[in-house]
Amino acid sequence: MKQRVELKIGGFGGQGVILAGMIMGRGAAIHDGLDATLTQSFGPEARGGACSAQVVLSPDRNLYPCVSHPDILVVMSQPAYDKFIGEVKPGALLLYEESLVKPEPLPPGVKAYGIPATQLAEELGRRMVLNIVMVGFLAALTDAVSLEAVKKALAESVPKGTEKLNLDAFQKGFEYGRKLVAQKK
Amino acid sequence: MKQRVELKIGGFGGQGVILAGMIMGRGAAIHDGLDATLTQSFGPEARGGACSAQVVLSPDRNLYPCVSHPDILVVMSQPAYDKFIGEVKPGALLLYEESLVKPEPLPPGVKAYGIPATQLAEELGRRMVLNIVMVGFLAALTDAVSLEAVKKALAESVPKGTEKLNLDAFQKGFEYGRKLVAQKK
Amino acid sequence: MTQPRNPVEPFLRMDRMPHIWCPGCGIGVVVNCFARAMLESKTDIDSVQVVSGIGCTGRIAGYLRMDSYHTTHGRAIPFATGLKTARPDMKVVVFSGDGDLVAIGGNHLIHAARRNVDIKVICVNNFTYGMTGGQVAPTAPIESVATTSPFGVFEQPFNLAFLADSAGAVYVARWTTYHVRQLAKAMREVLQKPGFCFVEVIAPCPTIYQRRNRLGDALDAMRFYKQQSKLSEGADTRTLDIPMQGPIPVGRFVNRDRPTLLENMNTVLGKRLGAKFTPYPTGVTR
Amino acid sequence: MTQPRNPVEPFLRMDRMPHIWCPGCGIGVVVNCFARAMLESKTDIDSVQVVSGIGCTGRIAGYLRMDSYHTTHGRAIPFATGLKTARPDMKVVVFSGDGDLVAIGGNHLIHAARRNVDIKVICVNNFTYGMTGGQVAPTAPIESVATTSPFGVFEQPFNLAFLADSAGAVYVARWTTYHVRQLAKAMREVLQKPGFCFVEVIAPCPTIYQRRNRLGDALDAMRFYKQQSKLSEGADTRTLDIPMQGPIPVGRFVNRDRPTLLENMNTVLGKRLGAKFTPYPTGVTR
Amino acid sequence: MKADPKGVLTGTHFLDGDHACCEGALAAGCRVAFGYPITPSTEVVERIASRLPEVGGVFLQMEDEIASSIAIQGAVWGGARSMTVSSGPGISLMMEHVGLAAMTETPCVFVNVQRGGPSTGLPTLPGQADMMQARWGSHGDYEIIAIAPNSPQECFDLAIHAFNLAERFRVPVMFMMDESVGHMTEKVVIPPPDAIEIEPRRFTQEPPEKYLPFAAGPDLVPPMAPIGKGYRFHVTGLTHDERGYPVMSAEAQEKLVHRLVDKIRTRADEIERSQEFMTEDAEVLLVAYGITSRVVQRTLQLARQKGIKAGLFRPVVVWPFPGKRLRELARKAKAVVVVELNYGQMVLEVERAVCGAAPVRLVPHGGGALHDPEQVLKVVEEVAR
Amino acid sequence: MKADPKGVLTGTHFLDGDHACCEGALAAGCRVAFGYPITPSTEVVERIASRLPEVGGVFLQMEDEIASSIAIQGAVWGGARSMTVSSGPGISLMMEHVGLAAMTETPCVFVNVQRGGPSTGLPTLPGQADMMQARWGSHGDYEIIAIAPNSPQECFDLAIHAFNLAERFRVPVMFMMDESVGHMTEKVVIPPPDAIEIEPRRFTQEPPEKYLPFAAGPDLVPPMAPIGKGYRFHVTGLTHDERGYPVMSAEAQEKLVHRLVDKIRTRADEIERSQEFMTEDAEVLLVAYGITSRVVQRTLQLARQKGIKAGLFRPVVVWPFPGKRLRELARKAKAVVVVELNYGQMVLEVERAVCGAAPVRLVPHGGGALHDPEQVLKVVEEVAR
Amino acid sequence: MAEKEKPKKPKGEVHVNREVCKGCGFCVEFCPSHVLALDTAFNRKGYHPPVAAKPEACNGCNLCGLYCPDFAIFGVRLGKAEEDSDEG
Amino acid sequence: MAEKEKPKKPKGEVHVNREVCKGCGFCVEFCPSHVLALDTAFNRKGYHPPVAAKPEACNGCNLCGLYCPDFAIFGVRLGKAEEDSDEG
Ligand SMILES: Cc1ncc(C[n+]2csc(CCOP(=O)(O)OP(=O)(O)O)c2C)c(N)n1
Ligand SMILES: Cc1ncc(C[n+]2csc(CCOP(=O)(O)OP(=O)(O)O)c2C)c(N)n1
Ligand code: SF4
Ligand code: SF4
Ligand code: SF4
Ligand code: SF4
Repeated sequence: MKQRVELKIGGFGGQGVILAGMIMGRGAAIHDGLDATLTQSFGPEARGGACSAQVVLSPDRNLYPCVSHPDILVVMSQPAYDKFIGEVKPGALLLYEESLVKPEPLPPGVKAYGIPATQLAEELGRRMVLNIVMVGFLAALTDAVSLEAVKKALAESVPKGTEKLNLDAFQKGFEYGRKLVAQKK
Repeated sequence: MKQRVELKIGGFGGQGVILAGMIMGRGAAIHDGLDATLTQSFGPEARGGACSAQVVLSPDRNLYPCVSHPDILVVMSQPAYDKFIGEVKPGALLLYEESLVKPEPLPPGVKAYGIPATQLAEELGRRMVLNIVMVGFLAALTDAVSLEAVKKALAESVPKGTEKLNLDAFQKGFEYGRKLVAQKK
Repeated sequence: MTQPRNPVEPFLRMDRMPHIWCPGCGIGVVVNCFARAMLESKTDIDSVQVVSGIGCTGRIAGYLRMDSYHTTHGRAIPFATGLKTARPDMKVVVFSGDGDLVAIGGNHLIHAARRNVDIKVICVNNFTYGMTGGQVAPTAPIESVATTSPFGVFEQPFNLAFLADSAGAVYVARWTTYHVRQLAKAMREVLQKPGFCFVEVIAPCPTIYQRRNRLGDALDAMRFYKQQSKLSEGADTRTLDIPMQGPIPVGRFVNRDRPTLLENMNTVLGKRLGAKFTPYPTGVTR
Repeated sequence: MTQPRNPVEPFLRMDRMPHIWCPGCGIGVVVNCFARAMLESKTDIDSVQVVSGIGCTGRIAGYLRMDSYHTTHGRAIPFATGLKTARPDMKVVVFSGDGDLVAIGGNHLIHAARRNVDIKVICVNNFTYGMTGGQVAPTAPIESVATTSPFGVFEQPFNLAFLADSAGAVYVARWTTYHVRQLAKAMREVLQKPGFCFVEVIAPCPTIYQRRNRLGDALDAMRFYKQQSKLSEGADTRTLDIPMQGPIPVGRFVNRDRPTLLENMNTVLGKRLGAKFTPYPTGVTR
Repeated sequence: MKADPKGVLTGTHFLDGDHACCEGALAAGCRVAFGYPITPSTEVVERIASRLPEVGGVFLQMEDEIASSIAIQGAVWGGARSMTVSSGPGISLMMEHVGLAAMTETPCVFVNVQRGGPSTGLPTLPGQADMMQARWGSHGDYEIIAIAPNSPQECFDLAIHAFNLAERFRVPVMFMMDESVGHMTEKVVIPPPDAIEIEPRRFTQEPPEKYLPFAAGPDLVPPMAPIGKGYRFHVTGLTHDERGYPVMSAEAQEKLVHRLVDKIRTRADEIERSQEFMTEDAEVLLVAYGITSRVVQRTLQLARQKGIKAGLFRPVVVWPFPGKRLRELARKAKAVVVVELNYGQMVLEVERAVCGAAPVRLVPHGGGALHDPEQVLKVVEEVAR
Repeated sequence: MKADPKGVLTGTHFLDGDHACCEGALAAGCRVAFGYPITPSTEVVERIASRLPEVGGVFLQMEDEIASSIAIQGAVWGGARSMTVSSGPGISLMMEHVGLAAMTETPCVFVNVQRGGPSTGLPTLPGQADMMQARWGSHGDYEIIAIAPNSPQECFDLAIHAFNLAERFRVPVMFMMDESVGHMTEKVVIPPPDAIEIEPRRFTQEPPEKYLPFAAGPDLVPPMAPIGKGYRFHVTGLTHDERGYPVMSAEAQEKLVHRLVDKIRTRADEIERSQEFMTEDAEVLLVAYGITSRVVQRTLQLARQKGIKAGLFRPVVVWPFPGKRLRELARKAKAVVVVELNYGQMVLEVERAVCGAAPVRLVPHGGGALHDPEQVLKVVEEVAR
Repeated sequence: MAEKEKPKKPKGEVHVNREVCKGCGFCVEFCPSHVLALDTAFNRKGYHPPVAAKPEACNGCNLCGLYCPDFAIFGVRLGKAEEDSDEG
Repeated sequence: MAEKEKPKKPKGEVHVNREVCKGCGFCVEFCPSHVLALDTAFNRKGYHPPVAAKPEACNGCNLCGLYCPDFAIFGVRLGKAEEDSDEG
């Protein structure tokens, strides 16, 4: 990693947005030796509405902790899309949950990739792991954090006993993403 | 009255020191048209030990409220004498309860007058009015506050129903004082 | 035919909906029951003042379209006391959570009950601190899990009905959010009853309490209330403990008469001051 | 023969005598009884920690020659809770007034009792605020006179024994300063008893309470206690109101066993955490 | 508006400051009060407890200061004028509710009869060490008004002023007495009711459907609404919009809290009040407030007797601090000497105001007694050299 | 003294500031803690509640903040290191007991995770508006130490420092976090126990009969005594003499309280800690602390990119305020720009310190979000002109 | 919003504010006449609101309204003007 | 301080610290053997302390000591070494 990357993950409270951010941040900070700062928008929003996790990744000491213009935006709800899409950098990467988000209007230059993450999660029998599917998808589409690192962080961050389920979810998202990239290429 | 007079009354808590000061101050302020400030040393001392009331009397607005060097010191207990005698102005007037206070050592130049106020009060059947006897005595020996004014203030300051008793006590002290003055002359 | 309106709407600040309460949270049910009680008792909406402390339940004041006060954590009762003292003609109703009223606010509760301040306290008991995310409440059953007792609560909880009774409340009842009609009736009763009244409402907190203790969702809680509530009208309040997922004694336990604080004041001052004293309005007609 | 010494002296800071209490004040009697209890139970003076709040009674901490803490008004109990938690091997005794413990401090009292914190609370009840000169206390009888209720108190007072009992105290007794032997015995008992113990001592405040209410001097109060006390051992605590100058029910009312807070903690945490958990010392041997 | 005659004890009295303060409150229309005893403020509540039943009011001694400090706010919303009274420890307990009153713009008065601190300190002896607490004791940004009387007469007069300012600005007013002024007895002249000007509560003229409870005009102070009249307003200590509804955003915060501080800061000129003694030619400028301003009067006399051109600047309203005028005076002075019963509180404000225009010297005193005017004189002599 | 390994979670973690603060406390030897939940500090007590049973300690959630803030003091006298944690409203409730700790010289730590205020304000959003309260919130004269960390790593490191300073000076230490730093997750490296220096409690060497509990040597800090060992000391919040006995006099007050403030004021050099960034040649001197100091780093970059010689002075220990160094820097600057999440608090201290040496400009912000570095830049550009 | 078809003699009518509903299911569970069922479709917030599966059975008792924590449903009596039933 | 005369076989002895006494009279009133009476003379603080009017009757039970709020009096048993009676 050469320079600062700003990642924002948005969704409803309860969708596991923070955990997703935590996995990315942890992967970067603990396993990739990067400097990573995770911040979160907290509050009544966490009970519905647009809630978000922001991760700043940088190769050296990251002093300014805020995400003002995300390089990568991941959204799992329409309100999150509506609220955050205006902030992205020109040419940013947008990942979204297809069945929950219509990425419209899409700012010019933004590269958008959708995934039916809810459906993929439901295939695993646990709608709850939607966020992990998104993390897998994210890992497939960017190398801001190494695959290794994300996987390790994932295993460390989820409740004991759910590692397998979560890794499966990750894998689903990851594979879907890889396929998509392959297609696009 | 031409100039500021500082009066200090000391005794045990419970002897009615503050009330005595109140009567003098009230007489001066309300009935003699003087400026009068009553301050009190308050606190655990009020439960024994040396407790005191200070009254500053002055013909015009009395800004500085403290008594640092009394012109007149009235004491009803030995600890009060011991504690306060050092503060008096040269040539000050000292009034003391004879059976409770030995005015020794007496600073040179201080004019001292004793009164068996406890005994006089007991003659009225209420040891409690000792303080009022002292007020009468004080009224006899100084004209810092007019006799009229002190009497009025006295009547206004004591509990309803006790006016007569208190006026009697005042009178006893006053007469004792007058006699003493006459004798000395 | 005009579009029918939800009968609860006149009591709500519809411009603030949707509210912040979670899906299946019992607090909304309590609001319904209160609106129902107001309707049924034909109480003038402007004769009622609503006071809350801080917490999920404390947000009730913000959703009721009435003169309403969202005060500080634990202090709804003394605020209400001040309000009632200034305006005895008003009915003052306090809505707040068990943490608010009995943890930080416990002293105000017992003193107001002792004095018989003429206010009505509706305490939503969800066995936890909802707003701050599930810490141990003074009602939390032993061995239930709370974020600040992650290995199980180890303090004996209060039996709120007993506490209110022993402090002197003149009306003490407990219902669950399953008992909507009974709850509405209790609220109707306290709106009419002079003195310190205490109504405890057991309510589901699916997001925090149910989830953390693996007790299912809100509907599971409501079913549980339906099955496990034990009607205990008039019961000795000492017997009203609520065991962890055990049976919940419900009912009206206390309904006695005692002069209110202001009535007592008038009596005592009248005695001492006689004709000199003009009785202060009490807001009570007996 | 050496000059005999007052047996109470080893327990007192003699360098601080005379104390500030008024002639005939009952607080000194309570101190005597405590010293007696210490002697009789052969309790190591250094195993006891004394905590007071603010008030005339609160000055006890300053006169007992032991590790002693004169804290803030109303907060002796939570201070004691902290001290006991850090040093469960110590016996922690709280001495304070009824205003301190039950007015401003009421919440701490009921919560500590509920939790069964292993501290001993000796509450000197003189029906008023002595230190500040006679304001209405939560124990002041209706129609008694207080400087802040100059025309007569119009609030129902607490029955402290009932309050302590209903909050969960494991030992509740009430004596007057007339009952020196019984009081010493009660103190001996609570020094031995694990859990939250509450001993109320009715004491004369001649300077303030007696005088303002024209109840004579301290000796009159003591005679009154002698005549009007009604031994009511084991009585239902709800019946223990003290009417203005009416009979005073005295005795040991409650003496039950309940695990202390730290015992409960060990049990619950032990269950959940198993071998991973090292029990915390509780200071209790059963 | 003129004072309600019921509460006005017109006449000439010999009263201590505590009692005079109580009479001031009654004259100002205070009819509901709550308190909890604490030395040396107890006499205020004691007097009000005995006076209110005579004038159709109610005093309740609450279970503690926390309860008192919010009960008054309930009473104020109920339409009453209300106050509570305490000293050091009790005032510290009220801090959360000073913030509540500031945030909800509840006009009310907190009387602090200061004693020696910190902690239990010297309960029966004077101090002036709660001055910064009065301004900063609660969390968050807010502004209050604080007034420091120096005589029983001022305890009466300025208590009325305190209630008036509270109503005019919808802020909590801290009435900063001290043990000395509270327990000092002097002549207090209480004028007839029609000579007492009372600031009426600023009620809205709008009908309920048009009323926005927290929308302020150019004076930055929103009008209140009566209760029980269909206004159905909502009051919250959360950050709120003009409707009074909670809004959790930096924008709402900026709009609300900025107004709350600005309504005092931008209108400070209307609030500030100070006295000057012999400042025209003052080379040594003494600064003192409350009881200490009277002690320093003596120093002033002594200094002038010695030919030192000393003057005294006395803030009467201490918060907002009259810094502008002070700076003007300081520019002409050789030195500024601050005399206060603490180890340095308002002197910090003086230093800021003077901003290097003259050296600032503190004459500290831990409290428990008043300054000795001769000691202060020594400092004056030193700096005058 | 080295840290007790039991409490030290040596390793590299990804922790938020609240959790890191808790780990710092555990590393510092805190084994007994009391608290009451409040956003955004709750995570500290939650973590400590789950961690303490593992390390042989106890956490109790008390009935309120008042109880928590005095229970810790009971625990400290019992020999423990202890802390409590809260935010705005809860901290306001603790003010009486901050004063008690100062007066009784009880070493303890109050963690304040600041949120938007005043009153209930913005519970879930950041603010830095309790800075003056930290210093002045209790009645009477006293001094505390306050520290403002700006990252989770500092929440860990400086929490240890806070406990150490508390022990060294026997004062309450206010640990001034904020919502932003509390809820921000970063890498936190926890060193091995033997790399963590712990200030041991300063116990007396004297036998009981010679021990004077409140007699201090030249360092002005008296040693403590263990309980239950025959020392039979007395602790009171009243003004007391060296034996710890109450003495109600101005002399006792002067002796005690003067020492209490002097032990911090005269030893401020030992306590102060600050950071400087590019101050060598700074013409515009930015001043910021806590989270805002990180925001301003960005402004600094931007300013330097634009060729403006800006520098940043960051107080780490905010009270006592490092005024002397600041004045030195200000003398060389064209302007001083203070950036804080409030409407002007530490800026007052900056103004005093700078004392006219350079114009001081505040970039206020009501809280609820952080400053926009570009907005700050605009001000820097303005003053740089 | 009212249910479309009203078969013979319904005594009441139930109204659902679909978008406000949070799908707790209280109304469905506690409707004494078993009128309601949760929809299989989601509303915009992702919840399944109730629909009147047996609208003809509704007696307009408004118990659903009393239970709904989101004020998203209510029943009205038909015919009689806004009567308010109460068995207490 | 001990009383001067000790007539035949006293079982106990009462000691008074005259100057510390505040004259409340508890000891006089509650001495089971009626040993004490208040002095007619004052102490330096103006209180009447107790004197042993019937010293021979003292059994050293120290009940006076238990009652004295000022720690100004106590009784000791004679003969047996500091035994401590307790009937509870
Ligand atoms: C003085 C103070 N302390 C703590 C808080 C934080 N706080 C807000 S709500 C709450 C508890 C809520 O629990 P409860 O009263 O049971 O209500 P619920 O949310 O469960 O309805 C707490 C501790 C606060 N706002 N103020
Ligand atoms: C926070 C606080 N509030 C009030 C006071 C003043 N105060 C000191 S003692 C006391 C009451 C004393 O009454 P009680 O507890 O009954 O004890 P007593 O003096 O009667 O023994 C009060 C109100 C205080 N010191 N601190
Ligand atoms: S957290 Fe619990 S109490 Fe709060 S709104 Fe959600 S369900 Fe209701
Ligand atoms: S005021 Fe009352 S309680 Fe206080 S010392 Fe005197 S008699 Fe005892
Ligand atoms: S009760 Fe209300 S929120 Fe719940 S499912 Fe029915 S309509 Fe929806
Ligand atoms: S109104 Fe009654 S019958 Fe109709 S749907 Fe609602 S609960 Fe069922």
